[in-house]
Formats: sequence, C-alpha cells, structure tokens
Amino acid sequence: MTRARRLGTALLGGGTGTVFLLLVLIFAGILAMNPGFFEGPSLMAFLKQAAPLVILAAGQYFVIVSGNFDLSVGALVGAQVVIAARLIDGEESRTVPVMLVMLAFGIGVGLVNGLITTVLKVQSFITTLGMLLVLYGAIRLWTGGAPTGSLSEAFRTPGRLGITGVPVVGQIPWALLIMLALGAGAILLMRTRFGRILMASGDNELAAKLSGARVDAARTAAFVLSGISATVAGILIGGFAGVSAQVGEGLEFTVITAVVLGGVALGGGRGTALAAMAGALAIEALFTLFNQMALPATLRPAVQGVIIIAAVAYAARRRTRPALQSTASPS
Amino acid sequence: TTDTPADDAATDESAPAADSGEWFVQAEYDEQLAQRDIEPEGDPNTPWLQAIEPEWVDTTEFKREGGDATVCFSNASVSNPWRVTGWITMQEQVKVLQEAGAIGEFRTSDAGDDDDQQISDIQAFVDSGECDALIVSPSTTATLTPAVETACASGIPVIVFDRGVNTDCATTFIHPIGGYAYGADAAEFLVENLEPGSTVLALRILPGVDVLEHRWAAAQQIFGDSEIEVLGNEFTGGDAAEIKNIVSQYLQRGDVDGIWMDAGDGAVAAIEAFEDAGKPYPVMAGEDELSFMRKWEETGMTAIAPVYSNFQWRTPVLAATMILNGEQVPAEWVLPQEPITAADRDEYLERNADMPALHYAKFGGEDLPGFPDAWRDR
Amino acid sequence: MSALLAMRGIGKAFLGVPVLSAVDLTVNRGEVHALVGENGAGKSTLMKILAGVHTADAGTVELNTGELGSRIVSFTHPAAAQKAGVASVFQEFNLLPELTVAENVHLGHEPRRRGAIDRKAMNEAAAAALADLGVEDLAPTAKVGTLSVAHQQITEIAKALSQGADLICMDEPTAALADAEVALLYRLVARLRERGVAVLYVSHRLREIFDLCDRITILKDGRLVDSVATADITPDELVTRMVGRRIEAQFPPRLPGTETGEVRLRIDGGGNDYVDGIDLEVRAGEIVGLAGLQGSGRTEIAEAVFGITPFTRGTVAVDGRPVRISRPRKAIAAGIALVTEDRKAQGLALHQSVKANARMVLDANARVHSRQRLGRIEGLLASLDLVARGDDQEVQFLSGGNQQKVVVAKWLAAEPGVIVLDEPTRGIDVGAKHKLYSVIRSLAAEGLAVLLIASELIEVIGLADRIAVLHDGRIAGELPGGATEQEVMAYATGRRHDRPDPEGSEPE
Amino acid sequence: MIAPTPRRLGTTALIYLALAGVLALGAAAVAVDGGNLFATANLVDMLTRTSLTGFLAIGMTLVILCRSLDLSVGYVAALSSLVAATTMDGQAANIPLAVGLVLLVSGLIGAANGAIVAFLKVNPFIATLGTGLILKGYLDTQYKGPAGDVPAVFQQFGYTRIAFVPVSALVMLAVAAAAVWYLRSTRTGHHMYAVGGDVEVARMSGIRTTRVLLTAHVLCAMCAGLAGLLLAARFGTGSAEAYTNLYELDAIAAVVLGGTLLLGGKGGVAGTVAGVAILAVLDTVFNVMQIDPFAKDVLRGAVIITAVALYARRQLDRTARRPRFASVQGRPS
Ligand SMILES: Nc1ncnc2c1ncn2[C@@H]1O[C@H](COP(=O)(O)OP(=O)(O)OP(=O)(O)O)[C@@H](O)[C@H]1O
Ligand SMILES: Nc1ncnc2c1ncn2[C@@H]1O[C@H](COP(=O)(O)OP(=O)(O)OP(=O)(O)O)[C@@H](O)[C@H]1O
Ligand SMILES: [Mg+2]
Ligand SMILES: [Mg+2]
Repeated sequence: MTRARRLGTALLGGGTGTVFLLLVLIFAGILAMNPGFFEGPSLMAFLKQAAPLVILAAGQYFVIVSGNFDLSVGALVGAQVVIAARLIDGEESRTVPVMLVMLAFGIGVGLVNGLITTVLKVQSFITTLGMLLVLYGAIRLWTGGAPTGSLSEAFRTPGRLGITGVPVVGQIPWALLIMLALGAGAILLMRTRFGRILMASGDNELAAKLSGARVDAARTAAFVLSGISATVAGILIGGFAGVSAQVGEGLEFTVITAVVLGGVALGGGRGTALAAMAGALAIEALFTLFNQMALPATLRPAVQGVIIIAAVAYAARRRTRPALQSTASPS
Repeated sequence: TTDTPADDAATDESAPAADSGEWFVQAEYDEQLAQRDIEPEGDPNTPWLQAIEPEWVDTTEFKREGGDATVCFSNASVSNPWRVTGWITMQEQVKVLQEAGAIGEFRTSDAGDDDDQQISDIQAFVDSGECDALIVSPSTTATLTPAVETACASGIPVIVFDRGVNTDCATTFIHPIGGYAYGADAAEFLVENLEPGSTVLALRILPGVDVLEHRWAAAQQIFGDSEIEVLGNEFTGGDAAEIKNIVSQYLQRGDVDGIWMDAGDGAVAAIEAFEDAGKPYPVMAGEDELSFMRKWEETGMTAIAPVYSNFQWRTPVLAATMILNGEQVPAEWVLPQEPITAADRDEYLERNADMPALHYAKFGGEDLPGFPDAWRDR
Repeated sequence: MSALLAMRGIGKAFLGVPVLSAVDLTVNRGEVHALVGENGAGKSTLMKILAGVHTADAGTVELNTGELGSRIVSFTHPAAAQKAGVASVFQEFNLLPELTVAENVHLGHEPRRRGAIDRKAMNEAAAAALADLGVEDLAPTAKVGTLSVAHQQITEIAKALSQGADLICMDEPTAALADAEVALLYRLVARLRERGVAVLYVSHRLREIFDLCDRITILKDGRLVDSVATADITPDELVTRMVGRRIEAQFPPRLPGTETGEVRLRIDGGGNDYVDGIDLEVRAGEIVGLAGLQGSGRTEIAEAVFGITPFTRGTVAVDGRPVRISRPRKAIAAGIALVTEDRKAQGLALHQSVKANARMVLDANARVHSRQRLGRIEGLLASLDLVARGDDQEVQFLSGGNQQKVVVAKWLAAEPGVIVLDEPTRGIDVGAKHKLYSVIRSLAAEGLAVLLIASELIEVIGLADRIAVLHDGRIAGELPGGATEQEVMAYATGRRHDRPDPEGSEPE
Repeated sequence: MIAPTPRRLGTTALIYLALAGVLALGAAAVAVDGGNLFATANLVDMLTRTSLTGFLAIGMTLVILCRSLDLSVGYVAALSSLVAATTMDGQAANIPLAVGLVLLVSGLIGAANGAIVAFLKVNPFIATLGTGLILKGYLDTQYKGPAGDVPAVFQQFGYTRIAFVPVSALVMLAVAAAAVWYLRSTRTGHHMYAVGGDVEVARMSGIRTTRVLLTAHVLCAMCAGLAGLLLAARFGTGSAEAYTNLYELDAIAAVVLGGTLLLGGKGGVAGTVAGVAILAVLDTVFNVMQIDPFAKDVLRGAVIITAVALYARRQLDRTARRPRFASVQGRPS
C-alpha cells in the first residue's frame, strides 16, 4: 500500500506527473500523423537516436538535484567525439584503449568541475560555463580548428548498430540497451545512501552537513557522473553519425530543459531520475512530431518554446496543488 | 560551409529585398549562371589569380616602396572546416610573400562570427594607423558596411573577400561566382539524373544567412521548372547527428531519390542514413569536402560536388601585394567556381590522398612550400 | 469597548486536509489575547490568515481599525493586512541576513525623502524602536546574519512595532528568548496595552500566558475549544483543555535505575573565538544544563563540542578517549549528537519526507548506519507522538512542534552516547514538551550523557542534575539541579563569579 | 554591543582590485610583446567593447539580484536592432519613434518574462530560454537576414567618441549610474535585494514581490533594447543573426565576475561594470597580442573561473559572527 502510494506520488505527485502526460500527448500526436511510426523498426530508430539525450539527462539530473548546473556537457560531448576521431584515426585496434582514455577524460572534467565548485566555491553555472569555453577552445586548438582523423567501425558499433534479426522490431539498437542499463542504474543509485545524501544536500546543505554528510564529496561525485554520461553520450553520438565539427553544440540547454521538463527543480532537492529521463524522451519525441507534421522549420523553435513554458507552468501549478495522500496515523 | 559571396554587393537597394524576406534577384541569378560558361582570364593552373570579366582599376595611389608593408586581416571566424582550410592556405601564402620580402608584418584578428566584435576589430586596425592594407572577410553582409566604409575613408587600400558588403568603396572585392551558381550546379545535376516525379530532400544549415539563402533560392527556381518533387527543406545546423536523424525519419515515411545540400557538412551522415535504412543510394549533391568525396568514390553513387572555391583565400594577400606595388586589380574579382564531377573526382582524391576528412579538395595550395604538412598535421 | 477583531467560522484546509474548522476569535481594543493549543492545533495558521499570508476557505474576518470603522476584510497579501493595521511576528524568522537591522525593521515600508529612501531616518527610527524595547546592545546598522537567534527575534518584534499597528500578532515571540529578554517583552506588552494596541499572543509558555494575557482562546485539532478570561481558569485546567487529558507534575522524576556512571564527555579549558576556559564534564546517565542569557555562548559551546566551530584551545575526551573533533562527522563518529536550535535552517531538508529526514544521520554516516537502526525509526517517531500524514509527507508541511520531533528522532536513530540538546523544546506544546522531558529522562536512564540548553530557566532547573551557568562566553559557576532561579541569574548576569580569571584559561 | 556591519563594500572593492590586476597583467604581457596596452587606440578599443555587454549586464544584474535570470536578452537585442532599423528606414525624423518603439517592444517582452516567472512560477532559466526560442522562431520566420536602414545621424551613437571615450560607452556608464541609484534609493530597487534574498520573507514583510520581479524583468529587457539600438547604430541595419553570439552568457559572466550572487540578494551594478571591463580588457589584450582564436576561448574561460574563485569563497560566508575571544587578526570591520 505504501509502495503503491510512493509509486503514485513518484509518477503523478508534484511536477513529476506532467512529463508523462506530455509524453503521452506527443506520442498521440505522432500516432495521428503517422501510425507507421510505432511499428518496431521506426520506433527502434527513434529510441536509438534519443538514447544519448536520455543518458545525458540522467547525468545532468544528479548534478541538478544536488543543487548545481552542468553547462559543460555539450562541449564535453563534442570534445569526446573529436578526441576519439583523432586518437583512433581509423585503427580498429585502438578502439577500446581510446574509449578508456575518453572515460578518464570525462571523469577528469567532472572532477575539475566538482572541485572548483565545491572547494573554490565558484557557482557551478560559472564553473561549467568556463569549462564550456575551455573545452571548446582547447579541443580546436588541439586539432587545428576542425576535427581530424576518423572513427573505427568498432567504435561506431554501439551508436549505429544493434542486435539484428529480432522478430517484429527487426533490430534492437545497442544504444537502447545501454540507455536502459544506465537509466536503471541511475534510478537505483538514487535509492542508495549516496542518492539520499545527494538529494538532501540539494535541499538543505547545512542540515545535511550537520548530519555528517560529505556534501562536497557527493556533489563532486554528481559532476563526475555527469562527465561519464557525457562520455557515453559522445560514444553513442559519434557512433551514430560520425565526426562533424558541430557535434554537441547547444546540447547543454536541451538537456537541462529536458530535466526540468521532468519536474526536477533547478536548485536541487526535488524530482526523480526516471522523470528526468522521460523529459529527455519527451523533447526528442517533440522534435519527431514537428518533423512528422512538416512544421515549417523556422517556426519550430517558437512552438517548442511555448510547449516548454506551458508544460513547466502546468507542473508548477500541480506542485502547489493537493497531491493525493493517505491520512495514515503516525506509526 | 556557410560561406558564399554577397551577391548583392554594391547594391544598397538589397535591403528592401531582405525586408520582404525575398532572396531571389533575377538579374544576379542570370548573371551568375552565365558566368559559369565564361572562360576566365589568366592561367588555368593558378585559378586563384584568374578573373571573370575583370574591370581593371588603377591602384598607383597606394603604391608603396620597400617590402615591409604591414598587412592586416580582419577574419570573421574560423568556426567551420571550410574556413579552417582556407585560413591555413592564406597563412602559407603569407609566409611565401614574407620570405619574398613582398610584405612585412601580417596582423590578424578573429571575430568569432560576432559582427559587433568584427566592427571593433576593424576599428582597432584603423585606429592603430599601422596597417598599410586591410583585408576583410565579413561575417555578415550588410552589418559591416559602415565599418568598411570608415576603413576606406582612412585612405588605406581595403580588400574584401568571400562575403561582400553593401558598398563598393573597397579597392577590390574578391569572390567566386557565387551562391546562385552553387545552388544551380547542385539542382541541375539532380534534375538531369533523376526521373521526372522523383523526390528530393533539401538539407540546409541555418536560415536567415543571406549567403546561404541564395543557394536555396537558385535551387527552388530549377526544381520549380522541373518534374522534381521537393519533399521538404530542413535546417540541420550542419550537425551530422541531426542530419542523419532527419534523413532517417524521411526514409521511414517513404522513398527519397535525391539529396540537395546547401553545404557539404555532414553529407556522409546523410548517406549513412540510407545505408542503415537499407535503401538504395540517392542521387546526391554534396560539396568538395573530402569525407563526402571519399564516400562517393567508395559507394560509386551518382553524385556531384559543387564547389565554393576554397582557393579564394590565397587571392586577397596576393591582391594586397599587387595593390601595394601599384599594379592593377579587378574592381570585382570574380574567381572561377567549377563543381567536381565523376569525371575529375578521382584526380582530386589522388591529389589530396593524405589530407584529413574535413579538408576541401579545391583548396589550391599544392604548390605552396608548406604542402602537405601544414594542412595534414593541423 | 468595541471588538477590534472578530473572526467568525474560519475554516482552512491544506492539501485537502482540514486544519481549521469553524473557529471564532474576538479581540478587543487594548486587550492581550492568548491563543493556545497543542502543536498543529492551527494557531499559526489562524494567525497567518489574519495576516494575509493564507486566505481562509470559509468564514469572515471583521476588522475595526483605523478611521475606516468596522468592515469585513479578506487579505490576499500581507501588505494589505499591514495597511489595515495588523502587524505580525511570525513563528519562523522573517529576516534577511544580508540586510542590516534597520533595513529589516523597515522592510516594505522604508521612510523616503523626495522619492528616495532615507537611510538616515531609517537608522534613527530603528534605533528608537530598539530603545523603546529597552535593547541597547544592538546597532541598527548591524547585519542581521551576524546576530544571535535572540537578537534576531528582537529585530522581528521591532519590525512589527515599527508599523504602528492597532493589532499585533506574536507567534511564540519568546521561543528564542531567555528570561531576561522575556522581561523586556513583558514591559513592552504592558506599554502597548496602555496605548490601546491589542496583542494576539501565541505561546506554549503557560507562565507568560497567565502573566500577560486578559483572555485565552483555546484551539484543539483546528477546532475552537473555548475562549475564557484568564481570571476564570487555572493553569492545570488550561492544560487539561488544551491537551484533552491531564498532565501530571510538570517535570517527570528521574527514572528508577538511572545511576550516574563514567564520565562520557569531558572538556578541559575548551575555547575558541566565542567561548573561553570551558571546563565541563558530563557523566553517563547525567543531565547537565547550560544556562545563561542569550548571547552568553551556550550555542557556541554546543557547536564547538559538535565540531561546527571547533575548540581551538583545550581538550575534549569522549568516554575517556581524547578526541579531536574538527567536523560534525567526527563528532558523530565519536557518538555525539546535536539537536540544533534552528530546526528549519540547520535541522531539516524541508522538501524531503519525514522518513528521509529521520534516517538522514544514518544515511550520511557509514559508521552508525545499520539495518536494525533503520528498522527502529518508525517506532521512534511513534514514541514521540509525531502527528503527520504518513511518513512520506514532506516535513515542510508539519507544524513547528512536529518538525522538532523529526529532528530529535533523526538523532536518536543514531543511538549516540552523548546528546547535546540546544533549545529542544522551542515552540513545542505542553504535551509534546512533557513527552520530550520524559524522553530526555529515559535517555539518561539508558546511560547517555545529556547536555541540555534551554532558554526557559525552569526547564534547566527542573531537568538538570547539574547546571553550568554561562556569562559572556565563560562558565561563571556551577549549581546543583533544583537551584533557585535567583541563584542562576546571579551567575548569568555576572553578579557572581567563582571561576578562575580568564588568564587562567588562555592558550599555553 | 554588536558592531555595525560594513555593507558589501568589501566585495566590490575586491572586484575593482581584480580589474586592476587583469589590467596590470595584460599591460605587462602586451609590453613584453612590444606593445602598449594604454595606447589611445587600445583604450578606445577596450571602452568600445564594454558598451554592448555593459547594457546587457546592467539589466541582467537587476534580474539576478531578484534571484531570477534572463536568457532571452540576446534575442531581444537582435529583435530590437531590427525594429529600430526598419522603423528608422533611413529617415532621421523617425529616430525618436524608433527608440520609443524599441523600448516599448523590449519592455513588453520583459513583462512577458516577468509574468511567466512571477505568476506562472516557471523557473526563470526555463522561462526565458523558452521566450528566447519563441523570439528565435519569430526572427527566423519574419526576417531573412539583415533588414532596415539606420540614418547616419543615429550611426554616430555607435561610432563617434569624445576624446578616446566612445559615446556608447558614456551612455552605458550613465545607465549604470542610474541603475546604481535606482537599486540604492528607490523602494522597488531596494526590494530587489529582499526578493532575491528570500522571496517568502519579502512577501511576509508586505513587499509586492511579483511587482518587483516584473519590474526587474522589464528593466532588464529594456536594457537589452538599448543594446539592440547600439547594434543597429553600429550595423547601419538590423540583424537577426545577432542572437547567435550568446550575448546572454557574456552578460551573466560579467555580472558574476562583478560579484553579484547568482542566488540573488547580494551584489550590485557597480561591480557589474567592473566585470564587464574585465572581459573587455581581456578581448583587447588578446587582440593586441594576436592570440589564436581558440586559445582565446580557453583563456577567457580560465580567467572567468579564476577571478570568481578569488572572491567567491569569502563572498558566500553569510554568518560571519563577531568573535568575542578573537585572536587579534580574526576581527573584521
Ligand atoms: N503550508 C502548509 N501546507 C500544508 N499543511 C500545513 C501548512 N502549514 C501548516 N500545515 C498543517 O496545519 C496544521 C496546523 O499547523 P500550525 O502551524 O497552524 O500549528 P500550530 O498550532 O502553529 O503548531 P505549533 O504550536 O507547533 O506551531 C499542522 O498539522 C500542519 O501540518
Ligand atoms: N556581548 C557580545 N559580544 C559579542 N558578540 C555577542 C555578544 N552577545 C551576543 N553576541 C553574538 O551572539 C552570539 C551568541 O548567540 P548564541 O545564540 O550563541 O547565544 P546563546 O547563549 O546560545 O543564546 P541563544 O541560544 O538563546 O540565542 C555570539 O556568537 C556572538 O556572535
Ligand atoms: Mg505555530
Ligand atoms: Mg543558542
């Protein structure tokens, strides 16, 4: 009974519910436009290209719920793809080592973001904005302005291929499986003591500190997680479409929008990982819907803006409204 | 890439046109299409010095003794591979001229695609009073006009290239034929190689950039007069992921027989979308970016690489030396602009065999001493 | 004498759950009217409706202030209430730490000259208001963030006074005050009464209610129990009617089998920027009280022991083992717990559930985390008689008192050996207070060492086995439990001093 | 007696020190490079570069003080440049009308932002990101590239200077001065600190918080309008493309560099001006020294973080209690 209620509040309570509603509406719209969309293959294709944003959303969720921002993910994704192309340079054999290097790099960037924010007390908005600039410049400095080298087939597998010959759906993309695995991981992580401390730190730093929580450590860890998610996203995006100079540009705003759309409060202490990822899915679905409707390309940003504001406003109203709760007596 | 010359250069009346959001100017369209068939003056082995129907202007007023002239260059940005390639070429050309003692110091500033920034950059050069010649690669057509005018007024020779400005005060304005020609080359190829009634998807970088709109405007003309059905025109920001995503969605809904692009960035991703969807390759118009040309060769698909001559980056510095020597230069220096076809594709791939993927085939720096290292190991 | 305020049939529900139903309240001019009831009875809510913070779902508010005469009002914004002559001191602080005392006092109605804010006038007015309160040791230009809780409370009161209201509502104004300041408040209230200003007074301190108030309105579970003249009721009756059952002798006796054992906490010459020369030992099963005027540094001692602002001099030993407590984590690892004096800022993650808060200490410290302890939390909350809508209700929606119970629970969950309680009964109703007293006793019985800070002297006297009295950051003297208030005050005010001179306790 | 606490002079002073530091370092670097940072040309350049970010940052300071944010200013500026240029349409006579119209339009957009934040309770980050997108959509659909024509007279706003001080910079400083006065001496201005400090407290103290928030957003957008006018004056036309330059991030960086807390309630315009100056000095130094464009980004990012790190720590400690037994140096004031 308690479980059921908890699930209820998780899905419908606070702002969280809105995103699932939104998701349903958008999918309904797509269905109306193009019933074929939900046939296995095209749905799989959709999930494949949505996976990176969902994974980024999970990473960003940790940072936001602990009361911070990570504006550097877009630049990091771009950097990772470029690093991969340059270091692999077409050599299949280098794939795995380079992936490890990328992981280390992602962790490193997260660590730096975290330490600057927690130890030097620089507001994360600025820390990560600075990191964005540094990454953007440094990576181009390194490659002389435009990506060089090329990716190996093996590197491209996770983002591009999948388990083929599956009945109905045709191909189950690796990206989807990775997304599901990491998503589940994120949800579980929030149930651990780390997750609870992260949440408390975002809600009331002082109270958490006085309860003995290592707030700074937790927050730094959140940045590291975000760095890792950006790395994975980089591997998937690079795998999906290969190298191009513009990879990752502007992703940071899309992903933060997604997380907030999921009812996660900027400033921390509220919202669930599941909803955050649902938010990412909703955004991707929205883009698909636009495409299905053949909405004039120049108008799309405007419509997107209206929908985002409306959804978040609706969620805000929901939050201040009664969320059904039992009147259980104490104990 | 997002760079084509301002075809409305030297016509202040283009502003109203922009107002109405109407990009098509018949006269310019006809002129450019005609220019494609005109034999340019000069040595075909140095296309960057060729000129189509030049009107030579006298520059003795700028003649200057001693080869220590300071040449200043206000660059819009190096924010895309096409500009990066060109920028390297220009620097290599400068080295040659400096060693030859033709010019002295070469100063540059980069505005990072910010018009206001570039205006400040130009002002700074003018105020410093140390530039003997000023080269400008404007980041947007109309907005830099006042700044360039002030530069002209300061009495130094001003050389504008790539995109133009709405004034003809510059000593010379260097650019390849232009966007209408580019868009037409691509569109005509598709029309010729596709059955009537075939479907074409147009992939564009971003809206509102006058220089890109001309390519699309020309294409619309040609598609309009043909039996081709244009499925849609989508903005991709040149992001491979976005391109692949969009193309996949179109393929999921039906067949796409041809792809028209206003710039080659991410062309490979578009082709991969067809592979992943298990559909036959489209007839394709990309650009002379190597990644695309290599894919083209590898797949043997029917394609063309329209060219927006990257070698134009050599011309401005050369023009500067000519002007400082008081030699004549064309008032509007129209460089040749020929697409790469299946016929000469392999030759260009051969030449650029060890160049990186995002390098441009017609960069025209093969004879510079820095070649190939400067372009290969960036 | 016409009614200044008449609230009739007021009803209010939060999240669909009724908090007030059909409550009537009438306050006359120049009357000091007490509003009493258990935690969660709805006192603050009723007050907030009057102040325009909440809007009532049902009922009418008739106000007869200023020259507008009697009229029905319904405030949708505190500004409206203030305009109408209703000023409020809310239960939780409403101050901006970044602003000065004067700026806070005049917030929302800054004095202006020719359109521009007149800071000079503002400071003077604030100084006057403070003097009016009889407070000299507080500069109008001091940043509120640097003040003690008590000084902040005084700023709050000055803020309410500065609006020249006809009706002033005070929600537990003395909760943060030591008896000396309470005396100030007494005089102030008397003066207000003379000026014909009415005071609506919410407090859990029966003594004040009987000292100050003319009438008493009793709430229970959001319903009106009765409204009586103070003269017509005895404290015992009042308590009975508030709680609905009789509360035996105010302070429970030591539980049988409580014997004072080994020294669990020992401080020798402890000192830092705020306190100095602290020698203190607390034995297992012993309750030691810290008394003193506000600002005497009691909280500082608590914070030093717990490693928030650690001792920079002297030594601390827990269970005989010397420990360097530089961070709260270390204190917790050493088996120390601290119930802080400001539950909202320091104690609770307000948007998290009761459960999440109650297990926070266990979650945060691997050293104390354990299945069994997690398992005991539910029982703990129950034993504190927490009133909440299930343990996944967000604590922000609990009443002040119930929030405090959650804080206590989260520390007891860690089963500490030494527990420091800073103002544990602040804003807690008699019932809950009594509950907490017996909890404290039973903690002692279980062999914990208890260090108790309370601004209400009687609590320290009634509960503590020994009382250390602080004066200006130093321990002025020690008294046995059950000492008289006069004895304690003698030390607290510095009239008596039987500790070595400061020099004795300088760092060597 | 609890001593009077000095009002955040500390931080502001520190920021001007930081500015001085950056100037000194820059000058040294340039000197090593064989140049002179304080040559008239370079001074002009620096001051010119302050104007645009300046206007945006001043407005941004107001909203940030209210614990809000405005990510739409770049789009507002772009739109304003177009409104101005198209309205003027080359006629000097239309200038007053155009200016009025720009302030009206931008003000309305600000009001919309404020309303969404204050009444719909949408987080400002998202709200203004959203309005930004809406404006982008409008600009992309409505204007294809530059439009309108700015008369020479008005272009003077962008190009003339008195001695080595550009008019635009003077106007910006004037606006800054006005903002400083506004924050310090008007109730609404003063209340912005309260709203940013703690909106509930502000409300309970009888402040009409929504009005304050709304005002801040309107003023912020109007400042963006001024920036748009400057763009028009410098471009000689209006340009939708202007929004691609992420001016909003520059502005926010400047504000934070200026010592205003992103969490609101603390800071001021005086600091912001210094923050803007720091960024401008960097740009000039980089240009004079011919720094590689990508190295520029790296350095800019690094400097922003370092500078903020210098005073972030002390700026954040909110409860500096007055020590009673302080070891001598431990005593502030
Ligand atoms: N903003 C709110 N949202 C939801 N419930 C609330 C809110 N404020 C108060 N409550 C509930 O209303 C009831 C009455 O709370 P209130 O603060 O008025 O009690 P109180 O008499 O002031 O108690 P205390 O003496 O502890 O302050 C409590 O059960 C509390 O949980
Ligand atoms: N006479 C004083 N000189 C300097 N600072 C003082 C003085 N009185 C109070 N303070 C300040 O107030 C603080 C004392 O507040 P604190 O809350 O610690 O006192 P307390 O004894 O715990 O009283 P309470 O807990 O009832 O507020 C000190 O830290 C100090 O900064
Ligand atoms: Mg209360
Ligand atoms: Mg205290």
